[in-house]
Amino acid sequence: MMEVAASEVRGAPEAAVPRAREVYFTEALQEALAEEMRRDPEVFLLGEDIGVYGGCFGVTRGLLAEFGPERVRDTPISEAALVGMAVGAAILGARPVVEVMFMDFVTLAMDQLVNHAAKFRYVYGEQARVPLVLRCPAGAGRAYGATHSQSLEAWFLHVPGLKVVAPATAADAKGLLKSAIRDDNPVIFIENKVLYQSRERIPEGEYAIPLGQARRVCEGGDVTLVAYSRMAREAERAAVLLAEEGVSAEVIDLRTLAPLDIGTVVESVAKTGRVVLVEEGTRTGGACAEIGVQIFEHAWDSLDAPIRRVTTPDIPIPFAPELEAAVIPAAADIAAAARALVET
Amino acid sequence: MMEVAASEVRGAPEAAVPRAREVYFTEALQEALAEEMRRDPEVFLLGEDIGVYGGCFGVTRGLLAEFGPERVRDTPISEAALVGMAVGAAILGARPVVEVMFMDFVTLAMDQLVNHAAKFRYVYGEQARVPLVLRCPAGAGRAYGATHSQSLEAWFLHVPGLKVVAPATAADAKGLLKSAIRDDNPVIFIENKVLYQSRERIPEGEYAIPLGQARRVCEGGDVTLVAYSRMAREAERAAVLLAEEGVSAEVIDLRTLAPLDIGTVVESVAKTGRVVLVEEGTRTGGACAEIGVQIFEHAWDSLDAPIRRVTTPDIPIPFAPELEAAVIPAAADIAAAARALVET
Amino acid sequence: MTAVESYKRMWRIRLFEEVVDRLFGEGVLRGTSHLCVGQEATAVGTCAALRPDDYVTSTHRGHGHFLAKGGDPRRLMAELFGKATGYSRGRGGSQHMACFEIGFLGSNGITGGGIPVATGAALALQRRREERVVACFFGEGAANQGVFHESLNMAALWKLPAIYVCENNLYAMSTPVGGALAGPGVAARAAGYGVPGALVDGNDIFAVRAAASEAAARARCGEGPTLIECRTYRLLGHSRGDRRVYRTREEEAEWRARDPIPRLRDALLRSGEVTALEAERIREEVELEIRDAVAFARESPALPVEAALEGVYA
Amino acid sequence: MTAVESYKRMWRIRLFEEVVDRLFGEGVLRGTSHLCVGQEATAVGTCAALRPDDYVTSTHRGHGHFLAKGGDPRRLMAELFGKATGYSRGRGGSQHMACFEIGFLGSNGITGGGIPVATGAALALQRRREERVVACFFGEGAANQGVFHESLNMAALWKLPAIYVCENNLYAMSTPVGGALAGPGVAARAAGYGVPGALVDGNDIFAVRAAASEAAARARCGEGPTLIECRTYRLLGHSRGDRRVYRTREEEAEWRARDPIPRLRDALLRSGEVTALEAERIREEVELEIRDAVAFARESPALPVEAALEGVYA
Ligand SMILES: Cc1ncc(C[n+]2csc(CCOP(=O)(O)OP(=O)(O)O)c2C)c(N)n1
Ligand SMILES: Cc1ncc(C[n+]2csc(CCOP(=O)(O)OP(=O)(O)O)c2C)c(N)n1
Ligand SMILES: [Mg+2]
Ligand SMILES: [Mg+2]
Repeated sequence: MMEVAASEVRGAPEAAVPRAREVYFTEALQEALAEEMRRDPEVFLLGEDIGVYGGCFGVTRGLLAEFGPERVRDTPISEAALVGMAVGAAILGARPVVEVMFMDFVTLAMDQLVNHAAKFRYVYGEQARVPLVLRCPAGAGRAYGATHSQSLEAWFLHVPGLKVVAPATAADAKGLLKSAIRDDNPVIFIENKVLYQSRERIPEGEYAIPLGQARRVCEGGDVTLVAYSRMAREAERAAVLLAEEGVSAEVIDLRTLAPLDIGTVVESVAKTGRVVLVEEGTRTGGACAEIGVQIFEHAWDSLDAPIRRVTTPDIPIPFAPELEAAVIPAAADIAAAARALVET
Repeated sequence: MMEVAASEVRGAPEAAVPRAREVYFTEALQEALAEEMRRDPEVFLLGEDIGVYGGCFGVTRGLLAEFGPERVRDTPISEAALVGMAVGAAILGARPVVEVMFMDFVTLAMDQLVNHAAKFRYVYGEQARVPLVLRCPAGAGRAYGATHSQSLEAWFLHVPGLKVVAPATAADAKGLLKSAIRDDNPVIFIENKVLYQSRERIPEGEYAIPLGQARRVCEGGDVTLVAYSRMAREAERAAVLLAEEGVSAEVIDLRTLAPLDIGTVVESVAKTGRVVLVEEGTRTGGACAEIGVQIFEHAWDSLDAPIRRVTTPDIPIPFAPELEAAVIPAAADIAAAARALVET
Repeated sequence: MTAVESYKRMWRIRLFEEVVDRLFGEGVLRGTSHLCVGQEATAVGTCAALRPDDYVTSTHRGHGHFLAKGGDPRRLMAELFGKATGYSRGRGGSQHMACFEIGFLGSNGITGGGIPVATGAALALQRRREERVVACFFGEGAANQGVFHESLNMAALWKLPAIYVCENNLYAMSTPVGGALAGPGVAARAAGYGVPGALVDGNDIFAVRAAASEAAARARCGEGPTLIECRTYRLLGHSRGDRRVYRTREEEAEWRARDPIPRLRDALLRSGEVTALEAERIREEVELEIRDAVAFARESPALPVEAALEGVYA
Repeated sequence: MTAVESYKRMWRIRLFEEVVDRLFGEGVLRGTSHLCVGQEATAVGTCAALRPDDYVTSTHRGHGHFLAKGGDPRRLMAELFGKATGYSRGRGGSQHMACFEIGFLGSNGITGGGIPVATGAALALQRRREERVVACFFGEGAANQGVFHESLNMAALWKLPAIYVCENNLYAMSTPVGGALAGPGVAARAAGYGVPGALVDGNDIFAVRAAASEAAARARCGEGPTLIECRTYRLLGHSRGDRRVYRTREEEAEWRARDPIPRLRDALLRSGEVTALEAERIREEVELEIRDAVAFARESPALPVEAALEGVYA
């Protein structure tokens, strides 16, 4: 995993930028949770094994000691009611942050997310606010198999009322999680499981990054690479590979999928005329379909070639580590797609 | 609702075409169920109030009398386990057809659909077959409100292992449901609730329509209108409106979304150079995003203008009949989009 | 809430529902709605045991719960008419309306959907050490949904201030309770969670109120949830267009004879709380109220389409 | 299955799991797996009560169930190695492997996910009037999932030939049973559905077998499902990397003293079914088997990537 200098983090308050320190991605999330819990007593955590165990991936480690079992609440294995309870608590003014152990298990909570959390505000004539965050460890790369490796965010783009956030860096993870917790709407917060292990610099001090602003990771003139979450890091590596061949790639990390900062993408495409869209989810009906169509809708005249999508093929994620590695997009795949585009 | 002559039904065996009779859309489905149940004792029905009540929309009316309560099985209100049971029965060779009363309630069964039905074949090394059909009454137009009016098919395009079928005519409904039941994979079968009430001609005798073949509803040279389910009928009406203005529209009814017959669409676009995509679901992340991107991927050179999408805006479906009517796409909206395209 | 006020609310529900039924028949109202005629004692008896600042969650069959909790029939009716003055501004309709101010956390189109929502609301109250409770209405059909089990388990585990009020009206749509619910009944499921389960005559408002009062007292002092099964009957069809082929007219007649409203009136007459004339006057007052509600709804403006496009996000 | 064969299978599970644990530690195996060391009596006791053509569904902790039902350790191990010779051709891994031929309907990565699948399989058998049964394994943690309740209700309602075998190993990951399961226990939940519920010592293979035999007999003659709660203990961590901070080493030692394998051996020695030497020989045979399984897995080819792209649809 590559490192990103904190100074590249757009949205971090200027004052905070000069000083930075190295933390794991998981620690950045932990800091966001702890800071928001200190700031607002209505923020509390719900999830399976988030207390003494610290969560399946250690994100909530240490929080039980500071905040106690009422604010770091271990729950039974009951994903549907768990999310429903978060909705019920949220409409009475609490700000629950739910950890679903693997994003694959949101399948069990879809009704409460889609028919309750996302709709309450609208259907109850704007009386309700539903400030809840659903933290979703997502993605493949750890040989956990088909039910523990999915990237299902595309579904949630298709649910009016939800926001979808998917950070690629530790700095963003912290700043975006803080904004997600402060947001008065239900937010699906996607944490890539491979990123958890990366150690990166983040700004010192208090900062939040607004939802809905993409990050230009690096500038380039030949082709635009659009990605989010772990794939933004792969795109960044692809840009390095391409640079070695003399191809100048601009990398856009979307950061949030809903709201989608299509403006930043269109701006880049106006310059490069060529786009590769990258996502870890399976191809058909994925987030890149929507992003692609929006590019066509907004930047038709700028495009010099059709968009290319680099995604996982339409299969369940295979277990065998080599097979898994072969089907998940990597920098080389992205670079190859960009190269092919530039050559046309 | 307009009528379609049975002779326009592609895929119906030639011999069956000459004779036709008028039935309600619901009756066409009923015939398909009854015929398949007579043909194969492993076919049976599971759902809430499908027996003596005949299903919320009357589709299973009369089947209890012929097939008895073991094959037309009323169930408790337990959507998650219901679909899971269908999976369990299917892997032992049964062919369950489940009615979920409203498509909105598939949210409760997503885990069994996505992590079980869709994946079993692949993850169990091809030992399993999961021949189940999930019949989903979908769509708005009856003032049932936000939790009883959704069109959620786009999610299922993003689930490798599922097929998605969405007929627009009674003739197709019958022929496609028969194919869905005979298919060895889990099939999401979308039945638009407004179409239920339409009375149309269908071919006499035994016929099945293969999954994965779009239907060219009418030919035209200026613009292609691509739709499915109820929206294919609106597109057809839009073509009539356009014809009055001298615009010649070709209408493609996709019939099935997975597999997607992109070939027929591309062929049409090659001729017209302009496309309007229509869907009843909400805009962002909808099925038209995928269809749109595929058109760009396969027919970039043919396009004379950017694609237009006509969809429901990104809101929960409002209850008030006038508001509902205002937000669901209609022929006039489709015609307007096509007109704007042709004028560019 | 006094018994006389309860009586009035029961009539308010009854006459509201009867008018709604008529307006549907006339094609004035559209969509669908689920009427609770015959079940008034459950709704009102439960709410009579609550304080005004307690909460309830409701179901698809929610008009009665809403009115019992103090909902304004004008704004309810306006919602059914799809008007901007309705509780949900016409966006929600019968199955999606709420008034948080009076503690009505919403009707709900998803069978069983309100159960975890109520449970979470109870958690929010417990966290703030408030002495308020949440009553969660649901049908016996909804008791077969997974979230019922998950929610009851968590409420029991954490001793949440929730009251689970099952309105067992013997049918879920066309399905008789025995055709869908295995075992001795809904209340009997409580024991598996270490929760008290009570079975009461849901058409006897005093029985319902007593059970709910006890449950509320338990909940308020931190002893956790109670499950109350109220046996009752919906006298009309499940929803519009239900021809009731799944039950006999005789059975309906039997239950009509146990109508909770005359039962309460007789009790009030016996106890001297009202005279026959006063009872009649209450009914007449409510009749005017409902007539007024219909007029209000009719005359109210529709929501402009632009406003239907807004309000998704806070 | 004879008691001696049961003994052998328990060793097969134990040694298989211990080797898997070692191979994970060495970094040879990747991903994750959940080992059932200490719980062998539940798996084998249940399968000993079944006929070869009966079915079982399993969980994330499925190696033991698979081997108990007659799975081939070579193909199981090959699956953990991600090889083409594995039961799922390397596509599934530990949590997603099955062998329909021997009635093993699959391990399952979704906690509770197998419960409705087992119930549906039982429905398929009932429809064909076959005298076969389905045993459904799940943990006490899974008993809090909604589908458990929904499935048990339907199985009871329709008298399906299913046996629900809850392996209550006192923890769900780090969560002690008392921290997640309200009420007197899993078996106590059966009464709410009118189903017999039995609580047995899950480390006593004879107790498990007896309960499962009774349940199977009931199921076969159309009397419906039984819920069996087996109290047992997982002696190792939940999965790789679990430092077991949520329980004490003393508690673990207590349960190690109740290890089901020596318990069975002692019983067999007492009854004279085996001599000490024979018992030792059984263990040695299994040791060779497992060594052979590892060699087989190591030497097996990987699935070509092209084959990983296929097989989604029938
Ligand atoms: C999840 C879900 N499944 C099914 C339905 C359709 N439905 C609406 S009401 C109803 C019956 C509910 O029965 P019960 O809970 O007993 O309440 P009652 O209608 O008797 O008041 C059904 C099946 C629904 N709205 N939501
Ligand atoms: C739906 C779902 N939620 C959570 C998990 C993560 N998880 C895997 S095993 C487990 C604990 C299961 O406990 P139990 O059912 O008691 O089985 P045990 O592990 O003790 O054998 C959890 C929470 C999962 N795999 N699936
Ligand atoms: Mg009922
Ligand atoms: Mg356990």
